[in-house]
Amino acid sequence: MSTIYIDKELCKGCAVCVSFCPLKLINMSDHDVNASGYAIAEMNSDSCTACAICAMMCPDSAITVVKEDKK
Amino acid sequence: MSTIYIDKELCKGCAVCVSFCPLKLINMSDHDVNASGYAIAEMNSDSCTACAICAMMCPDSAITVVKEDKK
Amino acid sequence: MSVVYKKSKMLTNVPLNYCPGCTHGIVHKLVAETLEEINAEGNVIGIAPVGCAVFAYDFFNCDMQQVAHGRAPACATGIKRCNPDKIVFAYQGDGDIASIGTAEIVHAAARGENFTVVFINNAIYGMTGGQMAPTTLVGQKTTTSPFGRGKMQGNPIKLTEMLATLDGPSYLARVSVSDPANVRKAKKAIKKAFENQVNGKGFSMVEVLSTCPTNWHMTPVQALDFVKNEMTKVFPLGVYKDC
Amino acid sequence: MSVVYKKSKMLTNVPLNYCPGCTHGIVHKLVAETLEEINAEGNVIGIAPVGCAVFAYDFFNCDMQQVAHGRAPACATGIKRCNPDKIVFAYQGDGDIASIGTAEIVHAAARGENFTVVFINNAIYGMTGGQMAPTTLVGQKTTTSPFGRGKMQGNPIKLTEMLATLDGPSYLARVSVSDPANVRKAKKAIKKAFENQVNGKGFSMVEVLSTCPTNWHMTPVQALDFVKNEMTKVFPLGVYKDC
Amino acid sequence: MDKSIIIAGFGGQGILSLGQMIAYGAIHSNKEVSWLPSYGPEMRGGTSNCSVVISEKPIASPVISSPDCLIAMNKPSMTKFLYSVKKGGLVLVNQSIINDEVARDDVDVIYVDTSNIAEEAGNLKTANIVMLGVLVGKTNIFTKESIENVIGEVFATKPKVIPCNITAFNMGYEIGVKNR
Amino acid sequence: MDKSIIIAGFGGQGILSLGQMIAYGAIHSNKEVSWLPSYGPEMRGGTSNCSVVISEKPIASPVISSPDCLIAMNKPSMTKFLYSVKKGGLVLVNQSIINDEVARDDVDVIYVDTSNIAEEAGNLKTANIVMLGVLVGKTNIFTKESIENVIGEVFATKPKVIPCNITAFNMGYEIGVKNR
Amino acid sequence: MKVLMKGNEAIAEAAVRAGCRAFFGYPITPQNEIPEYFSRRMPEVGGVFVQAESEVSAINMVYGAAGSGARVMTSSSSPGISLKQEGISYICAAELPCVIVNMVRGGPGLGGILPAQSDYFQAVKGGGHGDYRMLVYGPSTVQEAVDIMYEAFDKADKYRIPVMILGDGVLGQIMEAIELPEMVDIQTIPKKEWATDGTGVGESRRVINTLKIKPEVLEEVNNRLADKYKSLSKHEVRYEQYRTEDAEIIFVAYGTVARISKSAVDTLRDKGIKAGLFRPITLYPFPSDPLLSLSKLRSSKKFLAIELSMGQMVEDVRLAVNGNKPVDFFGKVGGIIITPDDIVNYVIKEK
Amino acid sequence: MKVLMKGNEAIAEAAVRAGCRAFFGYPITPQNEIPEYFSRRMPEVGGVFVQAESEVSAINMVYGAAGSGARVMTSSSSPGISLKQEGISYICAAELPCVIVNMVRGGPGLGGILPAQSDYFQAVKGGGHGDYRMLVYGPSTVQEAVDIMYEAFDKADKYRIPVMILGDGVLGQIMEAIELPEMVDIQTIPKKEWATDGTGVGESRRVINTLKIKPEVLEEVNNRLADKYKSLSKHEVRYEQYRTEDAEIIFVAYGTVARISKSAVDTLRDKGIKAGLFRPITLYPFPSDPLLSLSKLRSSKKFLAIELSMGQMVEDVRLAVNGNKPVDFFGKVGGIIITPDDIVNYVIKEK
Ligand SMILES: Cc1ncc(C[n+]2csc(CCOP(=O)(O)OP(=O)(O)O)c2C)c(N)n1
Ligand SMILES: Cc1ncc(C[n+]2csc(CCOP(=O)(O)OP(=O)(O)O)c2C)c(N)n1
Ligand code: SF4
Ligand code: SF4
Ligand code: SF4
Ligand code: SF4
Ligand code: SF4
Ligand code: SF4
Ligand SMILES: [Mg+2]
Ligand SMILES: [Mg+2]
Repeated sequence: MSTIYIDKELCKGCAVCVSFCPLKLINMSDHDVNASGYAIAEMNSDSCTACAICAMMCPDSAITVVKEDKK
Repeated sequence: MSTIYIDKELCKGCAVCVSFCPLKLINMSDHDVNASGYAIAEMNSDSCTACAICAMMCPDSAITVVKEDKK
Repeated sequence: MSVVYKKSKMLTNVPLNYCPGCTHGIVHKLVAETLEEINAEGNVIGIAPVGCAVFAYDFFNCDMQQVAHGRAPACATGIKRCNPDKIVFAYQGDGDIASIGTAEIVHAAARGENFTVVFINNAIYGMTGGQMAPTTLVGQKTTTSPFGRGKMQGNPIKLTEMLATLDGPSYLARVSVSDPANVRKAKKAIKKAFENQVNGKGFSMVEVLSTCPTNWHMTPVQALDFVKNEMTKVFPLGVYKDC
Repeated sequence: MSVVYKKSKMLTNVPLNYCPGCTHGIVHKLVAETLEEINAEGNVIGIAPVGCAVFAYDFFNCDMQQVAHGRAPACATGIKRCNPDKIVFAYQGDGDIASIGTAEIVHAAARGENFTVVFINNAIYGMTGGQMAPTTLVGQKTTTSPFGRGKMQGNPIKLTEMLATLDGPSYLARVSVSDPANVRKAKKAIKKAFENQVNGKGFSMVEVLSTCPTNWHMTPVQALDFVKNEMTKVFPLGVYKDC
Repeated sequence: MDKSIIIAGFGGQGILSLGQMIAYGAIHSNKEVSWLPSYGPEMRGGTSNCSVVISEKPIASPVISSPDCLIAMNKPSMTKFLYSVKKGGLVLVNQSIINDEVARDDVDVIYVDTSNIAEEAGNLKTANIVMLGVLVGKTNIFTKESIENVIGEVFATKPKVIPCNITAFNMGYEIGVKNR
Repeated sequence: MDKSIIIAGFGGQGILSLGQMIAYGAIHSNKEVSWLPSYGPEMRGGTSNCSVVISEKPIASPVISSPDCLIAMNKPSMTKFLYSVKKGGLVLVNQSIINDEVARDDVDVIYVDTSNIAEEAGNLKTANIVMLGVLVGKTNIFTKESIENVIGEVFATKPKVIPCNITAFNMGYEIGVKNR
Repeated sequence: MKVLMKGNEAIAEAAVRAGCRAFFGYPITPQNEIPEYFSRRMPEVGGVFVQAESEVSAINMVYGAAGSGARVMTSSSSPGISLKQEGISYICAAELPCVIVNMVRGGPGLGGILPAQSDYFQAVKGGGHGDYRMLVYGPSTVQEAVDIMYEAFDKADKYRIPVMILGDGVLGQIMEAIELPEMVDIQTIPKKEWATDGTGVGESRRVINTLKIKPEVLEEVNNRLADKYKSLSKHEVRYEQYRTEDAEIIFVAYGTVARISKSAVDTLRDKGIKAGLFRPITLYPFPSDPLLSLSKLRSSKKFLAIELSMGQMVEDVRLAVNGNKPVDFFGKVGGIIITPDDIVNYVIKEK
Repeated sequence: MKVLMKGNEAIAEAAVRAGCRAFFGYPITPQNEIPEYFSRRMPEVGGVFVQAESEVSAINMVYGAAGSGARVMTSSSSPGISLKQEGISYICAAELPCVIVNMVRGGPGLGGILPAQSDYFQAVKGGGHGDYRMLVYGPSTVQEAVDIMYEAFDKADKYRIPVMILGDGVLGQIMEAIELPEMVDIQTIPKKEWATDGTGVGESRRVINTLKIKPEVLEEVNNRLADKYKSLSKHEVRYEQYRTEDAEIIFVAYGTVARISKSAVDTLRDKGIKAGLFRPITLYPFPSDPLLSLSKLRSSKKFLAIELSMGQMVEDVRLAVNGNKPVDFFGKVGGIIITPDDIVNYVIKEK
């Protein structure tokens, strides 16, 4: 199963990933704030295709994308 | 009779007028030197047409062109 | 499981200090990824401008110089002439490159200096708090054009078009990072600009239309839309020179 | 008897101190005659550059300022903004306008400042004894390009073409004074550049291909031929902007 | 005697304007005052603070090494400034986002749940005014009456928000008085 | 004793190189020497001059207020420098273009028709070398023998012109000797 | 009633009220509020605001405007002021009146943006080339800055000299309650006959020029400038003394540091130490004579120059005191502001 | 055998022999022979010559080149050096080694092109912003200029500091017979580990940076610089004394003026007046201690600073002498060179 990992401390809560994920799999947390005080983005699904669009658009390189290897 | 007057002290002997007078009426003096040491240009004819080309090309505004008024 | 995308190793571990959603960060990534792809690690000298990207000296994982406002092309000339085998790049903002540093970029381009310039056009002075830039759009409000950029403040300068009149440059392009498709194109252009240097082709510059959500008083996503809908009208994307 | 041609009253009685045959003198005349024809006497502020024409403050029969090397367009901006009803012109050499003063001319043009610039392109630094200028031709020998301008010294900058990419300027033309026909055209262009100012049309500049017999090591007449045969090849004459 | 106050928090919390309102209030009470912000790029997305000094006579130093009072609107500010507060000084803590207790017992502390009170006053943005109220209620640094002038001046261009700001101030003021 | 010489004339008269040749000659005679040109835009089409100081010991001042010797190649130079020459000093006058007599009787004057002599020597451009010859012949400022070295050095890239220059020098030298 | 204003904005408003109708500048922290204020304010009064392409350009716009008779100013901070050095030298040579504000920040290089006083030498000795001086003020409160700005344009016109206001980040950023002076009626400002206003022809031509190719002429210019500077020293020196009459240790400090030093004087007096403060208000001309007099008092034992620098003004203090008493130096540089306690502790430690 | 060389060309050749392989400059009289010489010479030794678009650009090319480890220099004259002030401040802040030649001409403004010494303050006090210094030499003969140039690059590298050679038109234009030093083998020049030569990654990354946004860091930088300047004062002071042992009147002069003053000393001695000359060779660090010692001699009655300026170095003389003896000033400015007779007459008149 492919997914993304968001580095909580790198994320600045800009919501750019949220806006560009073609499947709208990311949302802004309404409770989670990091040490710098930013409300952060979180992954909310398991249907990620590892298209990496979110990561490519993330200005802070906060997103790592992993893909399930084909067997 | 039209003619030109060359201000001896303004002339720097560059020979530009000599080169551009369509009738080749001007020449460089081989004896006359002005206070700055320049060999100067002189008018050598009375067939000037007052075309003012020499004056227009003279970088030092040394040439005044006069024309005989038509009667 | 394999990693499809992660932070480039040509970026350091230091978190970027740009405002949330500022696309300086995207461009940093593209430059870093390019350096990685052309195997430049351990062979690069970068130049940080005066502007929001001044801190770039903390972010790129290579030797870095920070130079006076607008003078990056002069600095790069000094470096590259003395180190012709190294990859040298300057990263500059619009105020830096197209205002105070106009003479430096024009002449580096005219000389055809063999380095790469990445020019971030965000139509504003970000670092100093939102003053008018040479690229500010007509009508755009800034702290020094409070009634909108008007007649007496002149028209935006199109630096890329201007440099395209010179014989020196080898590659000049304008790209944007307003959406994934454009980010991909931007990456290609930046890569080409670096490859040109490797191949000794001379001066290459990529202008990137970029955002400043903070001083535009927009959300990051609104700002990306503004780039797409407004900025590209005034600053058409494309390759302006390639030889 | 009537006088067909005499020294313009917009020139003072001070003899010009240019070298014999230097066409700075011709251009001075054209500017002076234009000022006379547009009845600007008593309403003009001129700016002398740093370069051979620095002494222009002694030659033009109007109020004059002499300003730092390359900064005439900035100075003119200061004057004209504070004196919008006066005719303001800057007279600059190629080193002055296209090297050290690149930023100033680009931005005055971009702002569309309502003054007139006369730009003397003689492809060399005359005043300082013949060093390479930004407009020096490829292959041309100067005291700082002793083996001829080569690859590492870049290509000549075509300032007029460069400024034509900007929205600000209203009139941009390149003329020459290599022969009577061209002098007449030059006069027309200069006159237009001043009339534009009178009509509030904004920035106008005329580039004049000019000679430097002394530092080109030619006779004045040879130098005029060089302009005609060599310089105009690299710097094509014409109107580059007119709106 | 001089009164020195440091106000600190996140960029968006109205730190600088809170300081300015204190300054205006002082002027309305015919006192001398200085207001000095932190400035520069570090404000970008980060913290913000300002120093206010109020005095009967011309202010010598606008720079505060140890304030009489600290208004801490977020945690980093608390950490940064707490130990500089004078012995016996006052610390106002924005309880809404600072969970910890103040680790000093030689200062007077008031915990204020600014967000809740502001919401009650009808506008979440009045959290800073709540703190102003607390400060004035506690210290009488300027008279309650002049607040209308101050708020009127600051919000001259947005008269609509004046009433809820005054409510917020009053609610804070009560807390201040209670903690005298 | 120091020997100070001012050489002055039009731009094209080889003023600076005449000065340099004197300087080279002095070095060949193991003396200290300084050569200082006038410089700047006034050289443009105008006059040119240089100051040469020769001494047994290191030269303190390369600037000459009153020279021991003036070589005046044109009239304006004569006017400019004549009265600065030391009493009892030497003035070499380029008679070819200076018609006037020297209006001082407390200096030693030699009139030299440089153009004619140079023409005789086979090259109009050697007028300055003629003057060099006169100077050396008159003052023995350096030995006649070293002139070959000097001219060889200066015209290293144009060996063809060396002979006529040496001829010109010798013709001048004779005049100098005659006027001792 | 007094108004609460930021130093930078108060300075800009004072300039407008003094008749300044042209501003040319370029953004740099910590003085951005000055150009920003003018960009809003100049249109209201029919004045000129231009954001120049650089500081180099800005100072040359000032040159042009001043040369043609305008009341004109520019402002910047340290690196930007360095770029203006050639232009300032030209302005002094051409004897043009204008006002230049430097809100000094920490240096050298890009440095920091916090307050500093490390451009003192540049301001008073002449950072550009040639022998020239400006009239330099170091105000220590917003009110004083406002009052000085208001006068600065008159002084500039009177002496045909650039006037520099040497402030720092604190002065620019602080808000204080101030009284603003009245708006000058610009019609009442005397016409400058020497200015190139465009009307010159023939005999009446005016030339603003700094090229003096003939050495005698250049010598004459420099002598005239020297006379002007002498006249400044005679008429324009300003300073404040605070509890110096019987002081044993006399602080010398200007600007923001002076007000901090004043606090320290009081604290030390409370502790029984006889401290006093000598505060130069004009940094050029430096108030050397009154300092010399103080150094001759029997009561004065030593001087302490206090600066946000590694020691610059201290040289002028030493030159004034001329060996009569020891002159020490206490300074910080980098943006950490000296506090009254720092000074008090230093004095007690050194005692 | 000695060769006859123009000062400007000799300086350029000495630089090449010292291992300088990069020159960036812009034309200006009276130093044009320097860039012109390099334009011919650099190709021969595989070095870099770039005629920059301006002095501002040239100094920033120097910054880049120096930062990446090159032996590099630039040269200019007064107005051009003013334009370099921001860059020089950056170079000092980044602690980069380089050599800068200023062939001073008359100022202020465009001024004249004849010799002057009126950029002394700019050179030694810091014309740019912030607390910084350069190592400044004022050679008085072509041979001395050559020797100093040759050493300058080593000093620059050793201290990571710009070295300025303060000459004037005479020094640049004069031809004298000189001995040229040997060509340094550039392989033997120590590698600069701190330089951004491009090999850095991760831990080994090198950063040339002058932004110190944290005040503590900026303070640290300034303290480190101050230590460096102290070390210069300890190790690099150079001066010459001429007949000062028993002198009653001691001239203090540098550069071209010093050799002229030396003539005057001899003439005065011949007339029975006990004159002597103290000649600073380093202008920063200024040789204050030896001057102080002279001022304490019973024999010395007074000092006379002689400069081609309105009086700049004289302040450093006064600071050194510290009131022990009177310090007078004699100067000319504008390009008219002081002659030995001028000095002699002045001394006799003032006696
Ligand atoms: C000589 C000088 N002038 C001005 C400044 C102040 N300054 C810092 S950054 C900046 C402009 C930044 O704008 P831009 O280049 O567009 O970069 P951005 O911050 O928008 O990325 C200015 C004017 C300076 N540091 N140095
Ligand atoms: C800041 C500065 N840099 C350099 C110079 C020296 N300088 C005087 S004129 C000149 C160039 C002149 O060339 P150009 O502008 O082409 O005019 P021209 O003499 O050819 O007419 C230079 C570099 C100067 N005076 N000021
Ligand atoms: S990788 Fe693609 S699908 Fe997965 S979260 Fe990111 S944008 Fe959405
Ligand atoms: S784009 Fe990056 S920084 Fe922005 S919200 Fe998403 S993960 Fe966070
Ligand atoms: S006016 Fe015409 S015809 Fe007469 S001399 Fe001049 S060029 Fe010749
Ligand atoms: S063109 Fe003018 S200056 Fe030249 S020779 Fe003719 S008259 Fe004389
Ligand atoms: S101020 Fe603008 S350009 Fe600078 S970091 Fe913030 S958003 Fe980006
Ligand atoms: S040097 Fe050249 S440009 Fe200058 S006056 Fe002489 S010929 Fe004309
Ligand atoms: Mg920008
Ligand atoms: Mg030219």
